[in-house]
Amino acid sequence: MTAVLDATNTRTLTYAEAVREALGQAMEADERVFLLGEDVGTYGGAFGVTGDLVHRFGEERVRDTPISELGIVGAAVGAALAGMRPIVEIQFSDFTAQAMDQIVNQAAKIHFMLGGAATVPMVLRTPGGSGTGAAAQHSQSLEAWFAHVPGLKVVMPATPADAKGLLLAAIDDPNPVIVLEHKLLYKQSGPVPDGAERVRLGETAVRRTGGDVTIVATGVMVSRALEAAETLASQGIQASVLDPRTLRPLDDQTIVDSVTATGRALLVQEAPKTGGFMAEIAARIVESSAFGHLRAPVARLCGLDVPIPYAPQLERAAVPQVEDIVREASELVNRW
Amino acid sequence: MTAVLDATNTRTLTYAEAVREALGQAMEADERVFLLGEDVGTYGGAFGVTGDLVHRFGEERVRDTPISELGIVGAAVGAALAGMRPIVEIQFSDFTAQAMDQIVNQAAKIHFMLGGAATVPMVLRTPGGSGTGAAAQHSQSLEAWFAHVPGLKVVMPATPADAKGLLLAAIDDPNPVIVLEHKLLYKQSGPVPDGAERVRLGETAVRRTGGDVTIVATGVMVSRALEAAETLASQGIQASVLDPRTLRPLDDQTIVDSVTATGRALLVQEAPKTGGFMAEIAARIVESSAFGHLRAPVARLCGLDVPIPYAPQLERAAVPQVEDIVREASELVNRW
Amino acid sequence: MDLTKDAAAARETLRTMWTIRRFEEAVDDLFARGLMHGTMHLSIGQEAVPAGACLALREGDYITSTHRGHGHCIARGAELDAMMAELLAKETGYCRGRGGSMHIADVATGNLGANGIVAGGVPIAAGAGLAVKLRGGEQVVVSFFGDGAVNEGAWHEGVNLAAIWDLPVVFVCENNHYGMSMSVGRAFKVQRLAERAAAYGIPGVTVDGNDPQAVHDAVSDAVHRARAGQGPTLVEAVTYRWKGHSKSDKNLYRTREEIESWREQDPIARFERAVAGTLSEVDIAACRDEARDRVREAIRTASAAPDARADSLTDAVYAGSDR
Amino acid sequence: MDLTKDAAAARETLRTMWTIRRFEEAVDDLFARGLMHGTMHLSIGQEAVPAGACLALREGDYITSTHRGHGHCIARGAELDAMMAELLAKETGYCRGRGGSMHIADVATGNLGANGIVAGGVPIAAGAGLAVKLRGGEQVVVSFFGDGAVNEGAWHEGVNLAAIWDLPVVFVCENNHYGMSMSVGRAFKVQRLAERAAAYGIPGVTVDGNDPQAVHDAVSDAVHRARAGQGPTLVEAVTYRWKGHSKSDKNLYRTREEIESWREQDPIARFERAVAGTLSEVDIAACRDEARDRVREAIRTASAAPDARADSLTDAVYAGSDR
Ligand SMILES: Cc1ncc(C[n+]2csc(CCOP(=O)(O)OP(=O)(O)O)c2C)c(N)n1
Ligand SMILES: Cc1ncc(C[n+]2csc(CCOP(=O)(O)OP(=O)(O)O)c2C)c(N)n1
Ligand SMILES: [Mg+2]
Ligand SMILES: [Mg+2]
Repeated sequence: MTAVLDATNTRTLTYAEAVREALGQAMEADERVFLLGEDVGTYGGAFGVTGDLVHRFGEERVRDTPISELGIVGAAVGAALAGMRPIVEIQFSDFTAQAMDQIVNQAAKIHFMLGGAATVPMVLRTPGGSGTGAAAQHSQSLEAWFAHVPGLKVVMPATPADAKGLLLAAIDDPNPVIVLEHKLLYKQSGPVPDGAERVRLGETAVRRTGGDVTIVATGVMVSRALEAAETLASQGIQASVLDPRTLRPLDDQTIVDSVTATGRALLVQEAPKTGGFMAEIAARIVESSAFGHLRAPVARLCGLDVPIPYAPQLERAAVPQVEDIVREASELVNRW
Repeated sequence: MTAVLDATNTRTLTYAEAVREALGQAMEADERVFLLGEDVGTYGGAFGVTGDLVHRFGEERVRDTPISELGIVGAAVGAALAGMRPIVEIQFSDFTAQAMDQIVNQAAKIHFMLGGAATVPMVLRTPGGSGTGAAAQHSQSLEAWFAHVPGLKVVMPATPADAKGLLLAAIDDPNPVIVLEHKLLYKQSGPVPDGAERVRLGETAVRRTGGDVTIVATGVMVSRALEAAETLASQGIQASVLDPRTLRPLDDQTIVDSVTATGRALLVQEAPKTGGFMAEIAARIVESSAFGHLRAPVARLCGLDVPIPYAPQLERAAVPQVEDIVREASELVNRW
Repeated sequence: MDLTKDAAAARETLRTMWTIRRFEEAVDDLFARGLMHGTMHLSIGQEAVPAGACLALREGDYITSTHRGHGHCIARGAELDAMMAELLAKETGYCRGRGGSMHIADVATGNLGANGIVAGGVPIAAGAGLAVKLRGGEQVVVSFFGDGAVNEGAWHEGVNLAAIWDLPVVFVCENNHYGMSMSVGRAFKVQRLAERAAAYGIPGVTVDGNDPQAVHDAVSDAVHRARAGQGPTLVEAVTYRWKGHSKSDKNLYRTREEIESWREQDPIARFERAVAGTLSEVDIAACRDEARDRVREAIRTASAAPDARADSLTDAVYAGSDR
Repeated sequence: MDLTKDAAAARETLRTMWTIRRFEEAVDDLFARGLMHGTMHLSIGQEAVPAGACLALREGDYITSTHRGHGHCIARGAELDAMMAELLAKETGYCRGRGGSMHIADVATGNLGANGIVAGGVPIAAGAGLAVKLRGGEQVVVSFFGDGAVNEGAWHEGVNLAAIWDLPVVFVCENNHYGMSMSVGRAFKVQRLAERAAAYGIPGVTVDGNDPQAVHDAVSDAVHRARAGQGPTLVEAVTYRWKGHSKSDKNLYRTREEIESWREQDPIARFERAVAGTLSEVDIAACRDEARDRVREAIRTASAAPDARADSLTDAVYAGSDR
């Protein structure tokens, strides 16, 4: 399902390294591309993602900023309008709250509001998610906000290869693209092509195929779903695992096809359940032709409707774990 | 279904007047209650809602602020923490984008983050919606953002009586409550009790009962759904019309009960479809016991996935109109 | 440049101010007659600021504008009929009827957009300045905003970025004494908003915003500094808005006398008196007539144009991939 | 008050500084040994600021704190065991294990919360000040924040609100030269951050943040003004953070020499020298020991407490209705 066609050489990289490689390749290929954000230079990024890029491209193009998220994103909007290809890093996705005006009221709408006379080709990269003990203001999963905004594209890479390929596609895109990375994934490794192959936005990846239940998962939940699927297989339950990868535009057809085949859908996200993006996927499924093929109610397994707590045992309880996925999926299959 | 039990006297007021009456009564009853916002004083509010309150309560308690939404909401958070009951007006709900940090990262989370040691009893009132030619940055319907945030309560009054009663309940509430009013409703009239009767948060109102289809609608779509229901009735289709009134907490049981009875659900919102709150309602329905009673796929009728355009004919095309509701509902009933 | 002594400059300044005035009077009238939709923010009385400021710019330079942006758009050289068509919700409007007054812009003249968000254009201007700097260009960005915008966080952050990076941006504050109903006296504890420049380590200057010459001089100096790589400047132009903030304004927060006293300082009448030695009565009348005629013609052309089409709304949200 | 001459004050100041130091050293150690979760921002080297500032406050006064907030919490009189329990994710912690280091607060002592959001507490402080003013109270609010916070929009908006409404707020900037890796020299074009006060029409003063006396004097003056209804003040306390920004910091952005030179200006050692005429060696050692013992005791008590319970998470999100 990936658009990577001729990846000549594939190495093992971490997700963070894959992001860095994409940034470096994009900057090499196009001098309009530059990075800005808090501590992206010498510090190498709060999560070490930009790393040594400042040494390769200099402080002008790998630009440390003061702590002013609204200003930084606004500066990216202006630079994009004036012909550049800025890539903003926001240290934690929680701080996009500071910049929502420039993201939503400006970047997302300018192309439309100006009747197509201008474009805002910018990328905003930012890590979401819990699991590091950083508590309620540093652990949110806010993809549903962005996915609700016409004019934005929203990407959630779940593997190192996608972290690279989707980011390269996002940088190419003439629209503002929000790339939601995940803190816990940064250190995960996987095969990554060394070339600058793009992974097209808007294609759901089928990570695993099984006939009993379709598990749709995003972000860090993709690897948990795959792990759960192995356990389920050992129990005789065959699960398909689908990773939408881009929430906007959403390739819902691949999801509908899978659910049509399995008749059961388990939708897994880290974000709190109420109003989360999996509600949208649930709605798409029941609006679609898959409706007539459903053998069970559509089930969501999501984060609790709570802010992320600090204590490790509480933090763990607040979001789906592998065993929760196993339990819900087998319940779905065994009961219906 | 409303909690108004002994409304001794009921007069006809506009929605804006009803809001103002609630504000006045709350300020009279409790000196901790005060208002702050841009132009809420002498100007009387951008939509005239606060009107003459500054003359009744003075400039200290009806406090004009500079144009600084983040600061204003933050000031409300601080005042609430220090024992007051602030009510903030944000002129257009679009400008909550400026204040998202204080709304989401502060107000919503402080009670939880501090282990219950503090509360943030504040209300944020703000009008959403299109229909006035104010274009993309002044016409959004952002309820889905807030409804996704644990720690917030979210209210969307659709009638003058609810505008008053729900606001009074919101002011009582020890939690931060977002009250999303609607520009087009401000001038609509309806019966309003003169006493300070509360309408409890978290109770879906059944505005009309019919056995063929359940129409769930929010905000300005409630009156459109009721109008559509009349037309449908003349075509022999009996619709129930449900108004959730509070999205968080959501009384989904009343919705589930109605859909169980009718077997068909049409969910109508003004906000763009993708990621909107009606996705959540669709998911709740198909997760519930109503699933087995569904005679048709759950259908959503929503705003187009576009920023709101300026031109009147475009603006009208961007969000559901009465005739669209009639068409979708009769299609749902006739086809399934 | 002495706008009052140089006949060509005098004519251009006068023509620009009259065009803004006549355009907005026409808009006011169309609106009152129910022929125009939405809301309008008119800059009548403030024409000297865009006229004086934009004369300091070259082709290729950028501006960011505001909700009260007709004047900036016109002063930068936009076509009146495409502007009028936009306000009349026509397919031929600058934004194809999708933006209206609050988003009007002629991108071809470097106008990056009016903005419905107070101070929304300020960080955007810094970003455009950053683009220029990264490319090693000589362009300059003028960011217009009102007094009310100066208290927004976006303003603070945008100005600071421009300051620390020495970006070629000129911040032009149109201090018309009020942000909606909030007077500068109530919203600020400083006397002059230009005092805030010091907080960012950049020069700040306050000028008579009803005098195009004063505005022009200050903005020219600032543009010169910016082009020379010396960074941004804050120019505060003190002026007054004659009309209500928008259509919902009952003017309860200011007195008739105050409004009257400022009408007596009409920037156009003042400038006509100032150029009396340079331009003849006939010349001056010609400027006036030309403005009137251009606006009339714009209304005619725009009115005849097709209405904006609702059929391709969703296609218009995203730009097509360019690679 | 002369903190070096008054024996009781000298003792209290020293004890507070040592308690902060010992508490944070213990936390650093627990963290390094994998016994503590999450991330930590230590204020070692900066103890003179909270110690000097909080001594100027009374019961009933409020503070807002930051991500680097242990010192403020301690200086305001919080219980060490409830603090330690919070960091150790215990049910007996101030936040019942839900907040951790970045949200630590003893609300009973007027601490409205540490804050994981840079500048998040600044508008909140203005709001608390507004509450005091509306009630006609005499309380004061001290808002602590770092140099980096001063470039946030929230800071600008919060300070301006306090200024125009003459709110009883003291803004205390802990200028430790860096916001994470961003030096003040790169993030600002002003020399002293206190210069920014003028933009809001309020007094601004820069003091030696490694001298509790200097901090105390400046904050006391500001508190006095605030209580007298004369509005806010910006106090910039220049200091230095010895440790990395947080656990992920490799200190690439500053030199060993720079760190060393600031360690030589250790505020505690300096203060011990300054009080040598007032307190005996024994007295000073007693302060030190007391701090060490209290921290040890806190670790013991906290370690023995039950872990935070995951069973009532969703109930904890909303406060119950109080009417
Ligand atoms: C962020 C934001 N807050 C509030 C508004 C509503 N509003 C529109 S214009 C205006 C006043 C702006 O004042 P100023 O900046 O002085 O410009 P002027 O209208 O005087 O030209 C306000 C409050 C807005 N459009 N955007
Ligand atoms: C809004 C926001 N942006 C960024 C961060 C990440 N961050 C946490 S602390 C910090 C540096 C703060 O610097 P300063 O205000 O000087 O305080 P210090 O850490 O030096 O005490 C940064 C960038 C944050 N927590 N909140
Ligand atoms: Mg103004
Ligand atoms: Mg600092």
